[in-house]
Amino acid sequence: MAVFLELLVNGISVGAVYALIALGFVVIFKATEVVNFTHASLLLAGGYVIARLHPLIGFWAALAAGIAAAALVGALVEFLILRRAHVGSRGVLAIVTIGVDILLTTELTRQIGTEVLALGDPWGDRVLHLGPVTIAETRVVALAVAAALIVAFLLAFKFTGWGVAMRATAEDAETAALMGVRLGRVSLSAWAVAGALAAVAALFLCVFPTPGLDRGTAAAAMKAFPAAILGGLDSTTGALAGGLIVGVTETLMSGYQSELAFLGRGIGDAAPFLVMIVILLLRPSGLFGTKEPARV
Amino acid sequence: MSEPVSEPVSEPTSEAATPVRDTPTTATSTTATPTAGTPAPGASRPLLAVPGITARTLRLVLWLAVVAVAVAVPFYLEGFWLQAGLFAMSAAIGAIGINLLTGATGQLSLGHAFFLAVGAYSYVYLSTDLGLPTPLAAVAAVIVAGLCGGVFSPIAGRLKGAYLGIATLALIFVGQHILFNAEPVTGGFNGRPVPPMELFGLVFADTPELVVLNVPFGSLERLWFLGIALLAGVAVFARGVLRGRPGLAMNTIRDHEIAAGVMGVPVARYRAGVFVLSSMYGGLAGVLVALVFQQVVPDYFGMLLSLDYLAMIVIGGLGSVAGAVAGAAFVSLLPQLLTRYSDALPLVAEPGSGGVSPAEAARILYGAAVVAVVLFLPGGLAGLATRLGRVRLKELRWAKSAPAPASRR
Amino acid sequence: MGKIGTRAGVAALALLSLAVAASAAGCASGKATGGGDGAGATAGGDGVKTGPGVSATTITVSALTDLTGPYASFGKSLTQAQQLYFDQVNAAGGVCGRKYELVVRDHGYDTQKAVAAYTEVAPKSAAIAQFIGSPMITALKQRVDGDKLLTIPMAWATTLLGSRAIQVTGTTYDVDMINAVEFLVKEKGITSGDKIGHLYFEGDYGESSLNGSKYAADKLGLQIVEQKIKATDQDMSAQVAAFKAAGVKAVLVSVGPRQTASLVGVSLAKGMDVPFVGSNSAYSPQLLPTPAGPALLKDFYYVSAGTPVSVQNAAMQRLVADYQAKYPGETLDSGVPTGWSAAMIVDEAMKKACEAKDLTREGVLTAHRSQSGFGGDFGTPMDFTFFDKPASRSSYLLKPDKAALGGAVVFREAEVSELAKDYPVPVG
Amino acid sequence: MSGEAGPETGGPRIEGPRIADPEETGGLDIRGLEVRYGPVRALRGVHLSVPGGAVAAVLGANGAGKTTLLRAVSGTLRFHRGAITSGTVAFGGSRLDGVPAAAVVRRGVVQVPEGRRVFARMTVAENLRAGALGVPGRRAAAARERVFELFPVLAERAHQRAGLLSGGEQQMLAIGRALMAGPSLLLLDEPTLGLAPLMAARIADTVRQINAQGTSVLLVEQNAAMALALAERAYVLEVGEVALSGPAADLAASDEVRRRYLGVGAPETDRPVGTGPGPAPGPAPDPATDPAAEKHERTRLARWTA
Repeated sequence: MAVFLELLVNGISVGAVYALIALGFVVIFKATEVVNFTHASLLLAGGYVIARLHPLIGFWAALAAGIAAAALVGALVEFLILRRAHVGSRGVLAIVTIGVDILLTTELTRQIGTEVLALGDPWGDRVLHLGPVTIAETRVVALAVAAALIVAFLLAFKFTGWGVAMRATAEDAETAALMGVRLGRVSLSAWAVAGALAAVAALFLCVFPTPGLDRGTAAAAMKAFPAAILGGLDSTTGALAGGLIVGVTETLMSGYQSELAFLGRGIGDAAPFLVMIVILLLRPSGLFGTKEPARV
Repeated sequence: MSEPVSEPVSEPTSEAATPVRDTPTTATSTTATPTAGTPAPGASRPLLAVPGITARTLRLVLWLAVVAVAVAVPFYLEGFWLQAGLFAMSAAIGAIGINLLTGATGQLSLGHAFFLAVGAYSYVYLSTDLGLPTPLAAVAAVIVAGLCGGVFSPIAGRLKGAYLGIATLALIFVGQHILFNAEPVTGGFNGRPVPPMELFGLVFADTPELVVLNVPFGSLERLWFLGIALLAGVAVFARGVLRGRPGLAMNTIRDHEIAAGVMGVPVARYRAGVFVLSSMYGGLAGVLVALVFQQVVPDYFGMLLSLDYLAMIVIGGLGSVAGAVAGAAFVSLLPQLLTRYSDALPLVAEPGSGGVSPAEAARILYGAAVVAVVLFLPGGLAGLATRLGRVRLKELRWAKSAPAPASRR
Repeated sequence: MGKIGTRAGVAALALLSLAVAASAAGCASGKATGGGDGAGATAGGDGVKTGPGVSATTITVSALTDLTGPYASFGKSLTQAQQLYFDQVNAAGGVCGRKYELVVRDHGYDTQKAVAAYTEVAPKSAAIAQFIGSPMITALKQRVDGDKLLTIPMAWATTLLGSRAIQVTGTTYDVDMINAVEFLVKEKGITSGDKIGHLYFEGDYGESSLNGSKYAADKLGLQIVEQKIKATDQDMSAQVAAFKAAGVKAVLVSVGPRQTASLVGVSLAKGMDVPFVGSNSAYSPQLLPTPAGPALLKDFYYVSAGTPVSVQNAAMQRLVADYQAKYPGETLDSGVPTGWSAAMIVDEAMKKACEAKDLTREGVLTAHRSQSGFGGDFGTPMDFTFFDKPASRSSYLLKPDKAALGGAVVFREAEVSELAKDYPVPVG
Repeated sequence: MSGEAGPETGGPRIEGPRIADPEETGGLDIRGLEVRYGPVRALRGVHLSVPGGAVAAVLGANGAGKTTLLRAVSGTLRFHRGAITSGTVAFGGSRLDGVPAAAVVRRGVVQVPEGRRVFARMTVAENLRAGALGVPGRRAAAARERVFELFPVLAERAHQRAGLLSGGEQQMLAIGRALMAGPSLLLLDEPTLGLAPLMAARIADTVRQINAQGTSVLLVEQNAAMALALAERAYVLEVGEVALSGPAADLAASDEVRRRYLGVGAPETDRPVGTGPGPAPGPAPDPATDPAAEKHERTRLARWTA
């Protein structure tokens, strides 16, 4: 039982980080219906700025700079590329974001080179002991931050003009435009927000229990894909739920891999995708996603 | 209100003679801008007098040249180029498949690499373990890939857009898990050696030795012809699909799914069917790439491969066979060219010297190509080629009052 | 062209194709038989038989490396060290009256690029002094064997054994792990009945290692708790939880440096204070400045047949000095001596082949396989006379050290454990 | 009439007196408008004007280009891969063609889209708020008062999800939402489509009321009787061209219009005959599509499905 608890708590804490990444996908998808593969490089960009600046200006200032930088990169990608891409389908735009991601990731990994960069966070490798269970402080913070951000987004979507514009655009972009919503601004702001979220996620992805930022960090963004999808690509609550489900599934499957040997060793990585498929078969728009309206 | 009847409100414009509804001829004339790239014989108006002959002649000369080059290549180029060419051919076959799915039908798939894996591993398993003759094993491998696509098609038919795209990611991760773990079939992380194809007594391997016209014909030279034949066959087939009624239905599903349904296109069946067809193309690409590799290893069939395929069709041109081939050639040859000629290229630094290495330059160029094509070159490389060279030919065809081909994008 | 029907067109096409093909033969393209392709040995002016990659003035040696993928840092060290080696040999007059030329191809840990690069360089190379990536070498193993091209893989899985042309240097991962288990039993108080965790990568690196640890555990009455991960996994919390739950007394580590750092860090933070012993690919000095550094310094060791750069012998000190002079500011990791000694293996084979006046591939292989007591300055002595067993069975135990050059010092001198001596190495 | 024949040779048409110059009255003025969806031309040589404070109606069958006309004004053609290829659209003397949809709203031209298209997942109040996003916040409160006055039912249901409203209520919400931006010109696309006659009459009353408060209205309707009763001036679109135009009362009296749009007269000439591309036979097109854009594809598809 203690093992199960330990794994569960670990899974939830990993899931919080996935949720933060997934939230970035969700914000962009909500506003533009684009699946953003550039998210991996936004992560890398945010993490890189934090890693490079923290020895110079301190952790918190570096964090702020990293968030700002990633937001800027996100906004630039939207403004310089996606806005100008005249393509028929969102699928093609998704492929464009793959192209942008390749560009950015190649350059950023070239900058990072072969180093492993620490982010200079104040939590270090401290852990909290909750009865028989231990959990890294960074992960507790991540969980709190993810929950806070998701609540903040829920409130913002409900009560601010930006949120109403975003929801209106998400539901029906053309009608939103007819109401005077400036779609360009909505999508620009969504990209900037997603960039900022990516930087926050990068922080928690690169601190303890992982050793730091390096060229492989971006790969973790992949795990947030099933999280975002199974929660529902347009749902903030879904991002949290999806992140937690992926985190818990992965951790439990890894932790019990000896018992699950018949599924093959290393099932932890494939498991979230299997869960995702099952959920999509039952609910094609994810757990909390809105059914894609029949639009012609 | 004193003058109840009078002149029409709309004044005739200079284009008044043009009917409102476009006939194919006028549709072309809006896009057709005669350019310098047109071959000389077709460049002048008078040819319209004998449009059929001229157009056919031009096409014939073109294809003649293509075939001649394709046949001559193994006699001149060294193994590196042949292998690069074979990778490009395999990529082209796979890219045609995903272009049917993503380009023509609008279904995003990130799982194409999985079907390549199915094709490659099935070929090995069927020919080695089950002892099927290799050509039969290859055909069966393609069918197995199609079956796998069919198994996934309930999902493919149900999901669309982003959801389908990411659901297909699952194929990659789950697929690789199986490749690594189902050792009796897949050989685990080591993969398995690929038995050479044997067709009408000809073995596609280095032994027994074969010398054709004084040139030693090793496996690559022999495979070259197999690759050309396969590519030509599947390209013609895909072109038929795209230009026929299925292609029209696919495009309608992509552009206006509900309208397609209203018009009686069995949307779900089509989506599933195209998924299966695209999987079979992937499977065939996998068989060819396995024959070239001579050993299948699980690492190869990862997500990067899938992303490469998407980049290919965007760069080449969505929804067209020529686009898929052009994009495949671009994406698979670029890194090899850059690596090979890194010494001579001013912008590319020697590996390890700290500058932009060839591999990085290739990735940057190919990322940039995806972006540039979408921003500046709608229609991709194939669209560019069409604009530069084929305009006249098309016009000639239409001048013959043949029905317009289905819109290809 | 006039009126040409489809049939006529096809006929013309066929004719033209034939004409082109015929002209290919007629004009004797570079590929025509005898044009230098293939293994036809030719005697040079100096009476030395030469094969592909050897001309009257140069010997071309290739490096298929990873400078842009996951092993970029290792690949860079290897490549620079080898460049340094061949430069020095050339400066000293070269070998057999010829200068070395090192052709470097970066495949970025991509199988297709590696296969393509091999196809490009193999016909013009006399040897491959470095080939990174087990999956890549595995994919090409048959061809390398068929090409009789002396190849030094930079991977130590047993699957690479069994080919006359492929020379795995030093120990294989399984031998290292056997030595590691014996070290744990001897010096870390592990006794029969205890459980030992083994965290390993999917793939032949991890699974070769696992073979070794399982063999040793079986012989010593220990129990291995397996945890397999992928290279993309970064956070080892779940694995630590599993190890902790199983009550392991020590952990073997056959993963990448990042995973090692996470594993060791999380274990200590969660109060699982046990010794860790890693394979030689599990550690990188670049981890020491990160927050995981202190944990690694505490009770982590790694096993290697190569000596660390901090070792106090003349050859190593000269290498370090030369390397730092040529590449100031570059990381000095285990790749430097490893790359250097691989280059040396190639060089020795060439020298021996030259003595025999046979620089054909067969000649180089024969020369190489005649050496039974190679090296010693940069690692344990190696025996190249067989190719179905590791060249060495003795490994050093190294320990991270912040102050040391290269971030590691020898903790225990090289030893062959009793078990490793008799261990039947699986081949292929 | 035959689409191929062109207006010069066409059938009967009615001509009213030249209307007042819209530039002087601050109205809408469309000249020589041509719109294409890729290779398909949906509108050609359309001249149309709505003087300030007036109500104008556009009649026509499905596929005649009515919705396209509104899209050209509201700047939403690009959502359907369409573009103005020649001609101008001006409002109050400044050009609207090429102006993004949001900017058109800021110039006082607001469209109520066909099929209402309320934001179903948002509440009524949020829908109204969305309508005011294009204008400064101060004006929103006053505008909301005006909307609630016009449609008291919206005030009652302010916190209900818009998707749960009845069709008529949704239409009210759609109109109310558009009024939140305080438009000088309201573009109404088939506001009575699919509504019960009683509800349609209420909507007509509301349009009259809105107009009385000083907002010009350009009304696109298939319900010709209602449209002609509301409007001062009317235009009949056929296959992308203005076939008839004139004072609404004159059009209502014309045989042609009576026969073809008011359902009076010989039924067999119900539709344009000859080669003109009326709506294709077969299932009804989806309301949100512009049939003109689909036209050529559908004719080919009709073959395909046969």
